[in-house]
Amino acid sequence: MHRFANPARFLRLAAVILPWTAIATVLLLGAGLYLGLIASPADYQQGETVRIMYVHVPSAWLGMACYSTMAFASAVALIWKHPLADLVGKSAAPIGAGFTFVCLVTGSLWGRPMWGTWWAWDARLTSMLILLFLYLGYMALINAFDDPTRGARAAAILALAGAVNIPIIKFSVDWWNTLHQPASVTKFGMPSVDPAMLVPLLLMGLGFTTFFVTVLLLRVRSEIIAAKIRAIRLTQIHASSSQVAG
Amino acid sequence: MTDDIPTATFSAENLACVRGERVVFAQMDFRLSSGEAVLLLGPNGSGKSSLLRLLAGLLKPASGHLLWDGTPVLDDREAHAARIHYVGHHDAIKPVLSVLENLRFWARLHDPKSGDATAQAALETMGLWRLAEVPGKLLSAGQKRRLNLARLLAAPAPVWLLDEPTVALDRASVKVLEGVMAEHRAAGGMVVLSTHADVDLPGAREMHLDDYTPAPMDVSEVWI
Amino acid sequence: MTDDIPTATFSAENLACVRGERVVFAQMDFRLSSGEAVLLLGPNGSGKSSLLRLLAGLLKPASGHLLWDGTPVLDDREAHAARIHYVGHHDAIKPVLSVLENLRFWARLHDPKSGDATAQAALETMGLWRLAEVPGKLLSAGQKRRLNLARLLAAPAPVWLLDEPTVALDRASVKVLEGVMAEHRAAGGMVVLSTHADVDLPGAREMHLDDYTPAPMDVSEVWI
Amino acid sequence: MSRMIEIVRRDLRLALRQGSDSVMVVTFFVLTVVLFPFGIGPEANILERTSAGVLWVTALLASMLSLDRLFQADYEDGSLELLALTPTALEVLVLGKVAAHWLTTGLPLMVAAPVLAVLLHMNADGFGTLLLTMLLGTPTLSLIGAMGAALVLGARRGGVLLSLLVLPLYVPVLIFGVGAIDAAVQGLPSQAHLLILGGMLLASLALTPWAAAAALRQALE
Amino acid sequence: MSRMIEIVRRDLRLALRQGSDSVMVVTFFVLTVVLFPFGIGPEANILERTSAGVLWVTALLASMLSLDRLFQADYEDGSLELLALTPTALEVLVLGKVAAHWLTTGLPLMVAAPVLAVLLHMNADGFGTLLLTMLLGTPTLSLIGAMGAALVLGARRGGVLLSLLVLPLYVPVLIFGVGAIDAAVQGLPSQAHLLILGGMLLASLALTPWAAAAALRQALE
Ligand code: HEM
Ligand SMILES: Nc1ncnc2c1ncn2[C@@H]1O[C@H](COP(=O)(O)OP(=O)(O)OP(=O)(O)O)[C@@H](O)[C@H]1O
Ligand SMILES: Nc1ncnc2c1ncn2[C@@H]1O[C@H](COP(=O)(O)OP(=O)(O)OP(=O)(O)O)[C@@H](O)[C@H]1O
Ligand SMILES: [Mg+2]
Ligand SMILES: [Mg+2]
Repeated sequence: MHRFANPARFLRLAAVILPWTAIATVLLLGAGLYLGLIASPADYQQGETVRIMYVHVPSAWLGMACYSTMAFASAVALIWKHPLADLVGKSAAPIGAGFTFVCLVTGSLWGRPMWGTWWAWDARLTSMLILLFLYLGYMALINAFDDPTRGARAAAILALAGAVNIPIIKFSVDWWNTLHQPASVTKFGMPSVDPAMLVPLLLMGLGFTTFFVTVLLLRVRSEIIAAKIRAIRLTQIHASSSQVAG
Repeated sequence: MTDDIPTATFSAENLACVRGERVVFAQMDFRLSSGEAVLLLGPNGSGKSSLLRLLAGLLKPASGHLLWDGTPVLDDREAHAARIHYVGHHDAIKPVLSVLENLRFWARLHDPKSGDATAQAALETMGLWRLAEVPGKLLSAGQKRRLNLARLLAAPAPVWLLDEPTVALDRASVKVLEGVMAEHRAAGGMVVLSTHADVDLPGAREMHLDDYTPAPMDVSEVWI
Repeated sequence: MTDDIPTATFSAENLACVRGERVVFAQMDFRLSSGEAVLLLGPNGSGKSSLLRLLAGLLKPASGHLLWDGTPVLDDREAHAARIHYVGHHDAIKPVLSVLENLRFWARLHDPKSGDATAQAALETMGLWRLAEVPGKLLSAGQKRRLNLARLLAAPAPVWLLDEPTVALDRASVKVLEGVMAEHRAAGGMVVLSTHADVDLPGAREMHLDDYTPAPMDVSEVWI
Repeated sequence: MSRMIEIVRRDLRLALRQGSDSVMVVTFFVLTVVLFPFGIGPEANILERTSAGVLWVTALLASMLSLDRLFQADYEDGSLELLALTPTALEVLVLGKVAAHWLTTGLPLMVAAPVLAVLLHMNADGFGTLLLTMLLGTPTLSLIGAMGAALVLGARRGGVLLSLLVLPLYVPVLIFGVGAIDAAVQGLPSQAHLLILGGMLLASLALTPWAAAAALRQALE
Repeated sequence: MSRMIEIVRRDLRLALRQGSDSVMVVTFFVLTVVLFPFGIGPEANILERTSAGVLWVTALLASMLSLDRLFQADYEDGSLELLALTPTALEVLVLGKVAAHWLTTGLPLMVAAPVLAVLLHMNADGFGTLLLTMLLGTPTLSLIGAMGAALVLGARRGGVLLSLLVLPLYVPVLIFGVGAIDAAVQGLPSQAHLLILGGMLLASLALTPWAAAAALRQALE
C-alpha cells in the first residue's frame, strides 16, 4: 500500500480546514490574553506572578498533547506503514518541542518567586525536561539517515518507547509528593479553580490547540511536496544506474 | 541430514520492493516447491540481493505477500526463520573465534540441539576440518566463504537463500557446493541462488530480475 | 591515461611466503614486463592473495627479493607504491562518503595532481557517474566493486595487482574491466590477476599457485 | 532461552579475546577514581563529600562509552542479519547482548565500587546503598543504552546522536543514585530514591528490548 | 604533505558525517563536567578545589576512549592496506590521522575547557595555565594513543592490551597538567610543570609516529 497511498485527499481536506483553525486561533488567543492578563484578578497569595499560569499551563498541556499525537502517528506508521503518519509525526515534533520549552522556561521563571529556586530535581520537572530531550532526540534521529523512510521508522520507535514519559509527567505529582502542585483544573469532578481564572485558562488552552492544528497542517503539506520532489529526483538518479557505461 | 522435510510450497504474488524510496522491482510472482530451485540473474543493482533479503524476511515487501503453504510468513517470523538459511555478501565470521567456534555458535543458534558431530561433518564436507582450530582472521577469502556455507549443513533447514555463494570459491569447492545443493534438493529442500558466474543447478527455473524493473519515470507510483 | 610509461620489468627469484608460521609457497620465480599479464590460479588457500600482497609490498618475502628493473623494491617503498595499484578482497569504501568523494580521496592520495576530470571519466567508464552523489552504503555489491576498480583509472600506475576483481561484477562489467585491462597493457601497463572465474586476458601467462606449495606440508596442514 | 545464553557466552568470549571497549572502560573507571585524589588533593573531607558523585558519574560514562560498539560490529560483519534470522524473538537476543554488556561493564563496576569508595573515604554507612543503587542502576543504563545503540545503527553522526538520545535518560539514574547514597550517608531514609531506581529498571526492562529489536529490524532493511 | 592534508580532511569529514566516537566523547566531556555539580553538590569551594582534576581526568578519558577506533575502522574495511600503499612515508599519514583525531577531540576540549572551568568555579588565575596545559597535553595524549591503537591492531586481546599499554603513559600528563594548574591557582610558578609537559609532547612527536607506522605494517602482514 505504501507506494499507492495518495496525498491528494489530505491536501484537499487541509485546504478546507486551515482558514477556520487560523481564525479561531487569533480570536481565542486574543480573548484569552485579554481576560488573563488584564481582566482577571491577581492571586491573593501569588500576586501578579500568577499570570504566568495562563501561558505555563496551556503550553504544558500542549507539550504533552503534541507528543501523544506524535506517538499515535508513529504507531500508525509502524503498523500500517501509512506514509502520511510519518509526515505527521515529523511535523508535530518541532511544535511540541516549542511548547515544552515554553513550559519549562515559564515554569522556572515562576519557580523563582514561588519556590525560591529556578530548578529542582523534582519528579515532574525532571520528567518534563526529559520530554524536551525526547523531542530533540526524535528530531535529530529522523534527519540522521540518508534514507528518509529509515529515519522515520527509527524516530517512530523512539517516540513510542518515550510515550511512557507522558503518564509519568501527568501523575508524577500524585505518585510522589513533589514541589510542583497537583492537578486542580484537570482534576476529575469539579475543577477547584475560581472561574475568573479558569475561563481565560481554558480559552488559552483552546487557542494553543487550534494554533497547533494550524501549524501542523501547514508543515505536513510542505513535507508532502518535499517528498514528491525527492521521489522525482531519485527516479532520475537511478534511472539507468544499473547499466554499465550508458 | 535434511531427510524428514515434508513437501511444501513457498510462494509470493505481485511482490514489489522499494529501497531508498525507489522501486527496485514490482509485480513479481514467485513459486517454489520442495526439491525445486530458482536461479536469480540480472545486472548489478537489479535487485537480486533485495529479493533474497525479502524472501528471508529481512525486508518487508512494499506490496504483495510471502506465503508458506498458503499462510503469510510474516505472521510467524520465528517459524519462517527456522525454515531458512540465508547466505549474504558478508561472511559473519568473528576474527578472534576459531573456525569451529564460529560455526558452532551459528549452528546452536539456529538449532540448540545441533551437536558437535554435525558441525564436524559440515567442516569436513567443506574441507575445513583441518583448520577447525584456526582463528577466523587467518582464513583466506574462499576459506571464509566455505565456513559461511558450512552453516547450511551444520543445522538443517528446508529453504536455502544463497546470494552469490560461489564468490571466492575455487572450482573444486564450487563442485562440492553443487553436490551439496543437489543432495539438499533430493531430500526435498529448496534453493534460491543469485549469481553472475555459472553455477550448475539442474532443472532450476531462471528469473531475470531486470525483467521486473519498473519503467523509470512514473512519479505517481513512486510517491512514498 | 597511461601512455608515458617506459618499458620496465618486475621480477622476483626464489620467492617464499610464510603466513601464520606456515609456508604457503616457496621457490617461486616471477617475471613480468611492460604490456604483459599474469593469471594466478589455484585452490582456496593456495596463496594467490598472499602473492599479490607480497608483490604490493604489504608482506615481506620469507626469502627472495622483488626487483624492479633489477633494483630491490623494498629499498624504496614510496617509489614502489607509486608504481602499483592493489585491489584486494575489501572494497575500502566509506559508507558515509559519496561515490565521488570516495574515489577522489584515493585518487588524490595516489597522485595529488589527479583532478576531478579523471575521476569523472573513471566513474563514467565504470557506469557509476549517475550514482556519483549516492552515499557508499547504498551501493549494491557489484556497484561497490566497480567503484573500487575505478581507482585504477582515476590515477595512473603501471602495475595493477587485482585479487579476484570480477567478484560480484555482472557480465557486462566484466567485459568493461577486460577492455580496460587490454587498454592498460596496450599502453605498456602490467597486470597480475587472481581469479577462480574465467577472465579473458589474452596472452596472459598462467601461474598455478598449488605448484609452489612445498611438498612436506600440504595446503590444509596448519601449525597454529 | 538457551539461545540467549549462547549469545551471552559468545559476547563474553569476544570481549575477553579482543578486549571490547568495555574492558577498557572499566580499567578506566578504576583509574579515574584512583587518580582522582591526585586531581583534587587528598583532603579526606572533600573526597568524602564528592565520592558518591564521582563514582556514579564515572559509572555512567563507563557504561555509555562502550555502547556504540554494542551492535555496530555485528552490523558491519553481517552477524546481525543472521541474528535477526534465528528462530527466536529478536527481543530475547537483544536481552542476551544487554546481559553480556552489563556483565562486562556494570558488574565489574559494582565489584570495584566498594574498594574505590574506601579510597574516596566514603562514609561506611553508604556502602550498602552504593551497591544497591549500582545493582539497580547499571542494568538500567545498559538497557537504555542498547535501545539507543540500536536506534542509531547506520545513522550519520551516530555517536553524537547516541549521546543525545541516551544521556538525558541516564541523568535521572545518576540523580537518584547519588541522591540515595547521600541520603544514606546522612542517615536519612533512601527508600524513595531506591524505589524510583527500581521503577526505572522495570520500565526499561519492559520497553527497551522491544524498542531495540524493532530498531534493529529497521536497520537491516 | 598534501597527502597528509587529504587524510585530515577525510577523517574530519567522516567524523562530521558519522559522528566518530571522538565527537561523542566531546559531547560527553561537556556533559560530565555539567553533571558533576549534580553529583557532588554545588558547594562552590569543593567544586573549585576539584575543578582542575575533574577537567583533566575527563579530558584524558575523552581522548583515550576515542582512540581504539582510530585505525580499527580503516583496518576492517581495507582502507588501511591502501593507505600503507600510498607513495608517502606511512609515518606522515599517521601524523595526519593523529592531527585529525586531535582536531576532533583535543581542540574542542580546549575550547570547552574555560567555559567548564567557570561552571566549576575555577579560580580565574588558573585559566591561562589550563589552556596552556591542554595545548601541550592533549596532542601528547593523541600521539601516545595512536601508537597504542596501532600496536593493538594485530594483537588478539586488543582493548585490554591497549589500556594497559597506554594508561601508564597517560598518567604523567595528567599529574603534571593538574599540578601546573594548581600551582597557578595558588599563585606559585608553574613553568617547571609546563616544561615537562612540553618535553613529553616533543618526545612523543618524535617517537610515536614511527612506532605507530611500524606497528601498522605489522598488522597488515
Ligand atoms: C520548570 C518548572 C516547571 C515545570 C517543568 C512544570 C511543568 C508542568 C506541567 C507538565 C504541567 C501540566 C500538568 C497537567 O496537565 O496535569 C504543569 C501544570 C501546572 N503548573 Fe507547572 N511546572 C513548573 C513550574 C511550576 C511552578 C513554579 C508553578 C507555580 C507554583 C507551577 C504551577 C502549575 C499549575 C498551577 C499547573 C496546572 C495544574 C493543573 O491544574 O492541572 N508550575 N506544570
Ligand atoms: N593474515 C593471515 N595470517 C596467517 N595466515 C594467513 C593469513 N591470511 C591467510 N593465511 C593463510 O595463508 C594461506 C594462503 O592464503 P591466501 O589468502 O593467499 O589464499 P588464496 O589463494 O588467496 O585463497 P582464496 O582463493 O580463498 O582467496 C591460507 O591457508 C590461509 O590460511
Ligand atoms: N541499504 C540500501 N538502501 C537503499 N537502497 C539500496 C540499499 N542497498 C541496495 N540499494 C539499492 O537497491 C538496488 C538493488 O540492490 P541489490 O543489492 O539488490 O542489487 P543486486 O542485484 O544484488 O546487485 P549485485 O549484483 O551488485 O549484488 C540497487 O540499485 C542499490 O542501489
Ligand atoms: Mg547483491
Ligand atoms: Mg584470496
